[in-house]
Amino acid sequence: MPAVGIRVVGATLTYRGDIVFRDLAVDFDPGLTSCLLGPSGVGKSSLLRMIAGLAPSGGRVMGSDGGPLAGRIAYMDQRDLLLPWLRVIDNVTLGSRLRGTRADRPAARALLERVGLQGNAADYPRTLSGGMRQRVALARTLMEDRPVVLMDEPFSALDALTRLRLQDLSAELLAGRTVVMVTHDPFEALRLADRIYVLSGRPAELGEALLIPNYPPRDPTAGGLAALHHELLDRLKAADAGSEPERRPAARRHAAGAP
Amino acid sequence: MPAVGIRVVGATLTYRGDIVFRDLAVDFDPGLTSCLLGPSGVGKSSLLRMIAGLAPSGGRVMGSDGGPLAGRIAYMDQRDLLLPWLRVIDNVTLGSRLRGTRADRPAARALLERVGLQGNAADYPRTLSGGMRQRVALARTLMEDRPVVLMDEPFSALDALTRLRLQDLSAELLAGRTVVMVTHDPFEALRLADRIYVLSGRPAELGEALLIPNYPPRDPTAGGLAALHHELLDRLKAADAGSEPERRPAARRHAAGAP
Amino acid sequence: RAETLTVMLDWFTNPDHAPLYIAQEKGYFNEQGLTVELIQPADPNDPPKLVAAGKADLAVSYQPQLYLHVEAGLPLVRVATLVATPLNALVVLADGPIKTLADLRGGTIGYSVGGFEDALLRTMLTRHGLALTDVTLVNVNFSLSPSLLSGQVDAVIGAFRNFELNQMDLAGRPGRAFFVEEEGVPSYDELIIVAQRERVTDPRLRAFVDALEKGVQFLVNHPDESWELFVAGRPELDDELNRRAWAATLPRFALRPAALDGARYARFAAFLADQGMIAAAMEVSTYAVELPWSTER
Amino acid sequence: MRRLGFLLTFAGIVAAWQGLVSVTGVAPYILPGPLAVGRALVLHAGALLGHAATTAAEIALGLGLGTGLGFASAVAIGYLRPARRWLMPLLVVSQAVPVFAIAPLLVLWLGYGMVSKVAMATLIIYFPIATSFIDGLRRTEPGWLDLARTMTAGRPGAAWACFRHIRIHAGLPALASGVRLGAAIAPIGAIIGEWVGSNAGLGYLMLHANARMKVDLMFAALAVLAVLAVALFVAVDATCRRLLHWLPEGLPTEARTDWEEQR
Amino acid sequence: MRRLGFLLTFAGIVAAWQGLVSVTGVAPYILPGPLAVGRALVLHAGALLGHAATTAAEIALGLGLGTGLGFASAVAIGYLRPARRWLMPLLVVSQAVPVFAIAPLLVLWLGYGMVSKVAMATLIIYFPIATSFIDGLRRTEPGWLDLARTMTAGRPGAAWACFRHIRIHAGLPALASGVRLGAAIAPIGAIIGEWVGSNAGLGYLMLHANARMKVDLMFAALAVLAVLAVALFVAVDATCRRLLHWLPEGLPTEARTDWEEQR
Ligand SMILES: Nc1ncnc2c1ncn2[C@@H]1O[C@H](COP(=O)(O)OP(=O)(O)OP(=O)(O)O)[C@@H](O)[C@H]1O
Ligand SMILES: Nc1ncnc2c1ncn2[C@@H]1O[C@H](COP(=O)(O)OP(=O)(O)OP(=O)(O)O)[C@@H](O)[C@H]1O
Ligand SMILES: [Mg+2]
Ligand SMILES: [Mg+2]
Repeated sequence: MPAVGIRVVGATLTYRGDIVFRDLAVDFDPGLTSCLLGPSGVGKSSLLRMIAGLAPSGGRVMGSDGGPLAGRIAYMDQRDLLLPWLRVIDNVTLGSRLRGTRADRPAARALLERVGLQGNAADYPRTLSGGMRQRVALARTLMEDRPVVLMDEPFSALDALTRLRLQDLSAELLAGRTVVMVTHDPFEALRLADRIYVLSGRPAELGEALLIPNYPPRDPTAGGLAALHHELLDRLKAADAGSEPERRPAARRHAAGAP
Repeated sequence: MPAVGIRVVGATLTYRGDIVFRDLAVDFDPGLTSCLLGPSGVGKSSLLRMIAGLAPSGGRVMGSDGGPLAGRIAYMDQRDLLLPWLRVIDNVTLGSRLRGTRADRPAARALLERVGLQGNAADYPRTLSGGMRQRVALARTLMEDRPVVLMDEPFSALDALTRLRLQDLSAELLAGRTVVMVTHDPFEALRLADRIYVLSGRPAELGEALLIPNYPPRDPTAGGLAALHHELLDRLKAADAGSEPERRPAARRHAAGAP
Repeated sequence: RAETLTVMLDWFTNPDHAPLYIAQEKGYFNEQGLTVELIQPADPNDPPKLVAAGKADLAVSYQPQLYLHVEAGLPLVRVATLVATPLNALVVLADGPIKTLADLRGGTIGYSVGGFEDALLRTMLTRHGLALTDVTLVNVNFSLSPSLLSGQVDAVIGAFRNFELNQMDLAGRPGRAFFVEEEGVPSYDELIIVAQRERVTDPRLRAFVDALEKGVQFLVNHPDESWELFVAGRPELDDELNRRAWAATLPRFALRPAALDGARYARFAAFLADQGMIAAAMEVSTYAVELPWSTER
Repeated sequence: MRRLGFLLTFAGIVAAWQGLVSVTGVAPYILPGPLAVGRALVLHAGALLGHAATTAAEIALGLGLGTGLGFASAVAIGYLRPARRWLMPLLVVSQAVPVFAIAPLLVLWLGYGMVSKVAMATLIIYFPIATSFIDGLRRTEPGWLDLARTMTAGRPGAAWACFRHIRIHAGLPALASGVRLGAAIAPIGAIIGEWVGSNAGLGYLMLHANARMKVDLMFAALAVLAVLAVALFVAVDATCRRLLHWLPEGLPTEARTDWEEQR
Repeated sequence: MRRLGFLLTFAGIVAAWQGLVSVTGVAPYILPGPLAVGRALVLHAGALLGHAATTAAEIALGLGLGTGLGFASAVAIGYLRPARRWLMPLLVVSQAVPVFAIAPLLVLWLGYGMVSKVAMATLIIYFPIATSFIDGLRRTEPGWLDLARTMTAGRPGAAWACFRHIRIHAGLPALASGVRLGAAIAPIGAIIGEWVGSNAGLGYLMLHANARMKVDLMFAALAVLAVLAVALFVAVDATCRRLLHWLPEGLPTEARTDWEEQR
């Protein structure tokens, strides 16, 4: 499976006169993990959906090899989107069911074990907690085994330790693939990303990528990353200030206390 | 509005033979903010639902004054639960609509402005991003103006800076009320809580409360909190180790890198 | 080898169909080398259509309707008569305010859509100085007696004298009948049997009518035994109303089913044409025949 | 464009009808061809329109009443436990009762006027509407109810407030399904009502035409009824969709074309 | 406990009926009392059972076929754009056609046997099933479809796979509503089917009894039909719920009692 990057050219997205993107261009390098940060509602999910072919791009979205991305993408939505009529194990193997191929159940079970749900394979989604549902959705995405993986806040409902474990798991299983991950956690971005992008403004623009050295997963508290951490926080603050100037209430003074 | 605490005695909850709580007892002190942490699936949401009267308690749930809590609680679910047929502003004022009282729309608009959604009052929920939906749900909870407020991961879908602002907003508006908040972010807990509880094990047990000095919101990186931070991380690690011993895969070695 | 003939009744089995059932039960059809299948429709308008379309061999229908059918282009001819007098009557409550038809002015008359109740009523009312516009007509479908008994209408037309009168009697509210043929309507055959026009030379039809004649003969000769035969395999028919209707119908069956009174048919055609129900009276031979006797069996 | 599509569909149906008549060679007194029916339509246009107006009024009233009654029964059954026990079996039985069985009763109580026809149409329409809505009420997202429960807990009328503001709204899409269905069967309801007793309406006209072997007129009346039925259905469908604009809806291939409006 | 409730309901209905008869003083040839009907039930038990068996067979076949056809039409209409244009208006029109207009056609093509009756019953049952299911297919959570689209993108048959594995499952609750409704109207479907021409079945018996003003026998047949209808409805309802166990369902006051099973 050769790595394939993502090329977006001239992406334009309008919701009832509200311009989310105008002429956005970005390349996500093959085989690397890119993290996407930015204020809530700026357009991160929309960009991911555009790449996945779920929203109209207005321009062109293609692989770095010039071919279409359709069929080469695994997509994890911001919501878990588990199918209520399927057991956990069947939700995890949904892809092969849809494609009419034989489901690799042992692999699915192994994956469920690695996300800590070995006991829940036969449960229906409605009996799971929020974090457990998200872990099932993660397992389903990892089962897809595609060269391009798009993940929209994949760890948002998990406690800190489970989150670390699953970050590691993702890094391990997705090594060598082109990953675009939306996250709100700068530590997570520093831990997993090769490139970090901050999306800001309306229409939204992507700042220059922040290049992170070494292979993920990293220890974000390690010395070398401190400068990058500061740089990232600065960019986020700039994005926050730039995105919707009128929406800053009295609470601003606390922003300085960011971790 | 005098502050009223929460007293849970002998709480027992079983899902098809799976014992989530057995004989759990806890007091949440009046007027204080308690944060609840613990591994995914341990029972945090269930405890909150029990207090809200949405799950059978098996034992007794009451106010610290001995009275019932019904009618004195504002509850924010882990999901946003926005009603798709109501505009944002009407979702925020849902409480008064349900109670047949006049909605205080100016207050709702002010609150929407403070959560950064002043431009979206007339939108329908389906046009909002995940984080925007969560902010509407938060505004709806804050509109309720109740002495006891239960919040289940209220900021999980927000970017770091918006999150800080809304933490401050909540701390400001909920000062003097009894708040129980589920969170996965130790910083958030240290920033907002007067008491931190870690829920662990099956049946789940609540460890002793970690008492946090000073009034929230705090800067969790401030010197005095470092020891408490370490203590909290230790407890979380213990909870993680204790909760489901068989579910730890190879990724364990990274756990040490927790922020 | 027995040949099957499909015969559609005009409606659910009732004493009006007695000759057919007696011929069937006594084996007269079989004697003629026929196997007859009697089919009950729920809508009296269907059997002529189905015979015309070749889906059934014979159908029980009504002489007045025959003219409408033929005019509409259905290739049908009458080949036999089952009931040789009108059964239709205008019925009112015996203890009601209507003593003569003249009392109907301003009243409501219920009918079960038969197709020519306007013509009948117009004729009957005209003799009493009334026009159709002096009464209100309302379609009551199959609820003739109930609508009369419940006082929803003042009279009903389309009631069968052998039937509705007994029915009302049994319900404890006897009726009074005004017989159509006594009120200016030319007499006609209530129930006839029709076949497709091209089939009149089919020897099976004559064989069928011959068997029918034997059925009628047995019926009038042995009314009680016939009743037993009629209800033997049909317990749902065995009740007081049918018993009475049976007796009331006996004198009205055509004793010579095949016989055709051509002038009588022409007279009724003229009546209908006069009433504007048909454009013009057609030649009798085009819609009614006496089946030829055939030697070839 | 859409009007063209409509015309095309119509032309297609007429062509299929003509084809059926030609191929099966069915006699015109059983199924007349479109030409004969068209002729009858023109010839009897006045009468057809008059009777159509009567039937349309019955349909409209029946649909209105049926919807109202169905809504009310569903609310009663959904909200009141005893109503569930008593009303539900009654409703089911009411569906199994053939008209002719209760026609005398209907007529006895309501007379031969429009009322009995409207009653008949109402009776037929109302069950689909009631049960669809009940199903909708049953399937309300439990989370919304939980939320509403905490907001109203401890107040008198809390259960009703949750029912009224959450369940009823959440059930509206299902109600719309029921009303749409009701719109489709309302015409037959009116026709059956006219069959029981009438002196006007398309059903009355059809009975008469049938008895007089004016099959082309009967089918002309049927055609008018069909147009009425489709028009009603389209109108009700459009209204329901407009009212439920918040509902994500769509079928394959539609989705791709209207990004702007959808979701 | 539940059986007792059943009996109570039944007794209540009979009592209400007797009350109605006593209070309105309606003549027995219009609405007989329960006693007279009970007598007729006993007297004609054999005939009633025989005819009931015929009708039950028609109902079962009609419901089975109607469900199958409704399912298939809904899938066709939901999946194929052209089917939407052509089939849907046809379906709506099919509902507006009174039996007596097409009975000769049915007999011509299908004969007098059970086939034409089952066809008629099927026609009546199938529309509610088809439109309910279509509505269910329309209202599939768009997120699920998006997910499925990314999983199948670029493959032949992707659209069908999404339709089959996502939409159809997501539409099953709505289908269940339709089938439940179909079960409630199946008896009348069979009765109307018997209108096409028959010599057996409860509908035949009722028409027959009606024409003879044997109103007690007619109502006895009606009672048998009602029992059949309720039994069928209850059975179908239970089956649908079992099959859709994953669906959160419930009505007020139920929710409080069965925490363990629910949600
Ligand atoms: N309806 C249900 N049926 C069966 N089991 C359930 C049900 N609801 C919750 N559970 C179980 O109860 C346990 C606690 O769930 P709960 O939602 O309280 O977890 P949580 O601590 O909030 O987790 P998270 O952090 O993932 O939200 C889980 O193991 C879950 O599987
Ligand atoms: N269907 C829609 N109709 C109208 N506006 C929409 C629609 N979907 C998204 N938007 C708008 O597009 C913008 C971007 O939304 P998007 O979901 O991409 O944000 P996001 O960056 O993912 O935010 P979050 O961090 O809160 O998830 C938002 O302002 C939102 O209101
Ligand atoms: Mg998003
Ligand atoms: Mg939870």
